[in-house]
Amino acid sequence: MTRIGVIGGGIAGSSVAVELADAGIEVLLFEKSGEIGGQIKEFGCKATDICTRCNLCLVDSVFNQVRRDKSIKTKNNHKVIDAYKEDGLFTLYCDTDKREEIYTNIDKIVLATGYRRWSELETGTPEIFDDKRIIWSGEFEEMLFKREDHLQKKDLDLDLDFEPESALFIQCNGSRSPQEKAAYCSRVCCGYNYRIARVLRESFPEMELGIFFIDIQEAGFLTDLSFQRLNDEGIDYYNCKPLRINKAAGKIEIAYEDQQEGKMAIAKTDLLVLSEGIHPGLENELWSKLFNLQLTDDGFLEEIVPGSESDVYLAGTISGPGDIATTISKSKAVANQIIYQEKEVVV
Amino acid sequence: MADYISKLQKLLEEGEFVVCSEMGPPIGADPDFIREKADFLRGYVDAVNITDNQTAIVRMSSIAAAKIAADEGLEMIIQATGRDRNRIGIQSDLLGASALGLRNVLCLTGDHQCFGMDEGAKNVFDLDSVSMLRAARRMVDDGVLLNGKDMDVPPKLFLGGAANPFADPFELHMMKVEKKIEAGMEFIQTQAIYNLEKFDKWMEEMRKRGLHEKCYIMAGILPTKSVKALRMMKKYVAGMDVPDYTIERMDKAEDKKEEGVQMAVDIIKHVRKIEGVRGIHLMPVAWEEITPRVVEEAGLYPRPEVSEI
Amino acid sequence: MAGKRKFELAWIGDKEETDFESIQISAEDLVACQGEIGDFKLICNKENQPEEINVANIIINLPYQEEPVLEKADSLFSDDYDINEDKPVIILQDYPELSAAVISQAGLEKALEIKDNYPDKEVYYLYQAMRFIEDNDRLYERARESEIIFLKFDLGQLKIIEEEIIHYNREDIDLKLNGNILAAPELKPAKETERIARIFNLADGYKEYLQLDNIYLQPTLSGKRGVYLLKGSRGPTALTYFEEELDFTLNEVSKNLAGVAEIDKYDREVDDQKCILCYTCYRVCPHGAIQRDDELNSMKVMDLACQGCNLCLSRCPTNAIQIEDDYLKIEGENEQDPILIICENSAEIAAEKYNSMVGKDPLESYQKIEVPCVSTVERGQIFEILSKYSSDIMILGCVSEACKHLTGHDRCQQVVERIKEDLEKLEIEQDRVHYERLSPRMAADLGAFLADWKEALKQ
Amino acid sequence: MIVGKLKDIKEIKDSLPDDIDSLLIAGCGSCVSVSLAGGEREADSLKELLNLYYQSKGKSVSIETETIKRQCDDEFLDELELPVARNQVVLSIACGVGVQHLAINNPGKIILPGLDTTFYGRTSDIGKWEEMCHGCGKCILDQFAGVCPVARCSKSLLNGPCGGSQDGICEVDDSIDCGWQTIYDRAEELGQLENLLDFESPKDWSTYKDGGVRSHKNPEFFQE
Repeated sequence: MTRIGVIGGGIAGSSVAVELADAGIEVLLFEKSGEIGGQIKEFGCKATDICTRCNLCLVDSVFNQVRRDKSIKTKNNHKVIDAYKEDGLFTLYCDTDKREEIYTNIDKIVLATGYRRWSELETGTPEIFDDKRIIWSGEFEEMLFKREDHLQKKDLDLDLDFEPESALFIQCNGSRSPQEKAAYCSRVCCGYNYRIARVLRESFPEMELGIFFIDIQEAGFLTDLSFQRLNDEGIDYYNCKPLRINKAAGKIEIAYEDQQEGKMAIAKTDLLVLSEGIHPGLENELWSKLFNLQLTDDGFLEEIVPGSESDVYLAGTISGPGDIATTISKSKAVANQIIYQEKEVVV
Repeated sequence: MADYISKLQKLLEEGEFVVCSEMGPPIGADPDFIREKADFLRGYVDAVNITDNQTAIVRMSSIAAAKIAADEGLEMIIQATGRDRNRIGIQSDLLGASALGLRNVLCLTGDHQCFGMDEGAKNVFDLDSVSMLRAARRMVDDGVLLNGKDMDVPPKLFLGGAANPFADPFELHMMKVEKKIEAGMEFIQTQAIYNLEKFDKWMEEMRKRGLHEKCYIMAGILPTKSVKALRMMKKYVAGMDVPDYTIERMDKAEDKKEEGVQMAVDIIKHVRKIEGVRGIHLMPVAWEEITPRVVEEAGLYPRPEVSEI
Repeated sequence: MAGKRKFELAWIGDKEETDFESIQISAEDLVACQGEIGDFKLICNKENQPEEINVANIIINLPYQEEPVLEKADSLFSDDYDINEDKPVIILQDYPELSAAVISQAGLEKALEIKDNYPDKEVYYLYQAMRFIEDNDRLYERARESEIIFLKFDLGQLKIIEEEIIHYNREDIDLKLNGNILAAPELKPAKETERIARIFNLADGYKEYLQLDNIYLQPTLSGKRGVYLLKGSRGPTALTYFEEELDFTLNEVSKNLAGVAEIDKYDREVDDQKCILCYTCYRVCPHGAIQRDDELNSMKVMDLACQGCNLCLSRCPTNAIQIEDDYLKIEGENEQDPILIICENSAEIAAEKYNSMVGKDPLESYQKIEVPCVSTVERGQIFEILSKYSSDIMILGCVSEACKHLTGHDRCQQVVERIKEDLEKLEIEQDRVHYERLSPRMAADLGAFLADWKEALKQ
Repeated sequence: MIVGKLKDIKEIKDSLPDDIDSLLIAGCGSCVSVSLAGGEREADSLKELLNLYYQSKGKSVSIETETIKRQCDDEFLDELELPVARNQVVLSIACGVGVQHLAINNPGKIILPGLDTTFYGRTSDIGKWEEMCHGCGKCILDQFAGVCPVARCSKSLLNGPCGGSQDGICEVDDSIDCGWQTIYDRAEELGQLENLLDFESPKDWSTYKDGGVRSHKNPEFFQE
């Protein structure tokens, strides 16, 4: 009987576990926190009168199945700290609340320990965060998760102690920035902030909305985001990176280079929402040593030998940024690879 | 000396650039309504159409109204549609018209009853415009009814039909014009023209096919006095082509009525130069009193005298 | 049928490199598709005679139609383009609409290729947005270094005067560019899309592509199990994500080859005495799981393809389809309680989440009917409930485009509207039927909503 | 196929007698089942709705349903004999043919129609049907590239489109395709455009309703 060890109980690890379990494969799912769900646990639905394809609908049934499926053994509060492979089988050492636990006879390992949000990093520009007019998009997610007004067709309760008449979003925050050691695109901000802007537009038709982009990306498999689309929906766009944020009294001022007019300009707003770049997880370095994986320049992980030979697989944002749908589809692909190999062995 | 059926036919055959106009009979039985209108048209136009329950709205019958106006000294063109009468009614009416001295008839299929106030009416469409023209032609030329029965005294009628230069597909509608001519149509009154480029193209095709020599073409002119009217026509009248620049021109004008007259005059001057256009057909909807002015401004006044035929 | 060869995979349209035993079939030759995942029968036209090909999986991979944006311009994708001695080369991207992200890459590569071959040539690069994916930021840097002139335009700043002259007007720059234009073509769904959709019984997709705009189909699913969509068959963004979509799809095929299990545990039997072959079930099935059984001369539900929404059962005009599961059963202790009809994919999950967060079941003291999809709600059922019970009925379905069974929200809405219309005409019970949509994430929202509703009912 | 649509429920309710105590809703399992209007499912939901209505009025009316294969053939009616006998009123949701056939076979019974028979059509989409034929009694499809000008032109014109045909759309309603555009397109495809120049004499409508009530005998079964 094959045993697969999946490390990380977020959406990536859970998706892998569910797929494997469906195929009748036993899974040990190690989650370092007290419950599965990961970062996505308290993100909020961004449907307006229609679905905006934020993909959160897809995740809870996965977590529920993890909880119910007998062939998935979930180990909460298990932080994997060491591993070795002998005779083709892995042994994992876990740090639990009480003591160290050892799990043996694991055929394959799937690493799915995810990413860190930029807001969790200690870098950045901390002085701007003491201003209540500036929030992370993650805080917006929580606001949406807690909202109790949508079904009753009431306006969104913003949970701020002021009523903004304008909101600006800044993309590529913590990404595309050599200073932050993140020259890559986080692949989620365009889609997510566009969706949040639409939620605001629905509740507050008069609100001035704008988005700063470095480059506008397609917002996932289903949304062909374009300037025309933003224009049609009454969302201003600034195709540049802001240079300076000035916490002036009244409105916040954002200085930027107006590339169309070739000069400096200032955008003003009541509320500033900063997107959160996806940064490599803290454990990546450990995994690279334990499982012989390549740490990329950006700090994500890459396989050196294919999983089919090393028996170590990577699922989700551990190997690079991606949105929910991408993470799920890539995780399924990993699970499917394993299933295919297992069945071949049986044949 | 040629034997003419009607004054209109005579004018056309003599090469005169003809001016026709149009009159809607009353929703009611007042003969003076017709007479008053006849009064201000007299001398300014060569012939006047009387519509036949246009847009499927019940009005005084075309033949009766035409007779009243003819008695006031006007040359009349009756209209006959296939919507309300079957082959029996239409043939009977054509005989009656001829007997009353009403010698010009415009054969039309007719607007669907859904455009009027009697959507529930049963439509007939037993004869369409082509078969009506053919039937009338046989009555006039051969003295024979549709059922083959001979007549002692056949009717004398000058037969016309409509054409829409703006309808798509071009080719299909061109085929229909050809068919109408083949069936016996002698003159055409076109749909109102605003889009001159398209009209030019249509005339070019008519000439290419030699159709301009087989029938007299009268260009439809519809003077308007408001942007709203133009927009309504563009939106709601099937087969109308009102280009945006026309609407823009009206929109910009300060004196809308004056601009309406000028636009009509400009179009008349344009079509007058086109080979094969043998006259105009003025149809100012709900603005019939403007007809004399348009005729004058277009340099088409006075109209020639026609001796009795 | 012994000895008949079965392919692991069929490519309709373009074929990609794989290890599978596969066959390529052109869209034009395909006539019909029967069967289900693991055992499809593709009927092809072989000199006007049918040829049957057995395959386990199908990938529809038709190329995009490339529609030129300017008559005289060459395509950015073409290797056969004009270079005029005297005139500059103009690369045009994002006209009239923003091009797919991969086109930035193709455009940069093309610009560099021209600059490499003709170092003295002036090359202009007109674009709305450079979309950086993969390594094209490096290409962009190289292009800048090789003195390609980048001109960025916003909506309305670019006019094509004649086919070869572009008027570029941005604040202080006013340029009339006359040169050889290489333009990114507009990408449109493959030509055969409509016919292929009919053959596979797939609903009309987003922007006339084959894939519906539904989150459950990401990235390359078609609604019909075992049939996958790529590139010009899939959707407007499929080019950008092609590598990962292909990878996902091939891994799905692998898994399917390792074994396919039924998704729903119940069988749906069609009574061949009642079936009148009206094809209603076939037409409404969002998963293409129904076909005609020639032997019985009735329709049948294919068990592997069926995803258990029960829409066929609720729409069959002769009630010919039966299931052992009593999925319309009302659960509850008190007959006075209001009745909830809830979708297992949204409200049920949200309620469970609410319970785990707050420690209180928001569905408590309601009577409830759990359905696989609210599209199964039917008029007769609702009228019956209204006459047997005195309480109100709340139907809780899914947000549009987030229905696991693809069409549930609209179908339920139409049924509810008709129910309300009928009740209104009879002037009875108008206000007792309610319909709302939610996502499984609206846990807090659902809790508050149900509490308020119950309060409102009391008054 | 004959296409039908269920009557407005208010109209049905008003047509039922005030003193009604028992009602049979008779469905038909052929054409009108296919057009999702008169089959078993529709009969059942109609029953539930009327039940609800009478209940709300405090009336006790027993309602039952019975759907047979076809209401237009004697032999199938046998299954309806007892249900018809034990109910005061019958509401048939067959087409107009079925309703009348049922009435012919049950002289002493009130047989009411529950359905409006609309036209002969084809299914063009889920739940959508389009008129294709008027049953004029003399098919002329061969002359019009296989598209019927009688049924698919709002004026049944035989000699070409009227002036209201624009961009392939009928002047009567935006949702109606111009039948003549369709004829033209198909004729062009078939290289038969020439045919359209042929003059069409007024059609002989005597084979249509205008010729009086029609019947038809298959000569194999009848001798003159």
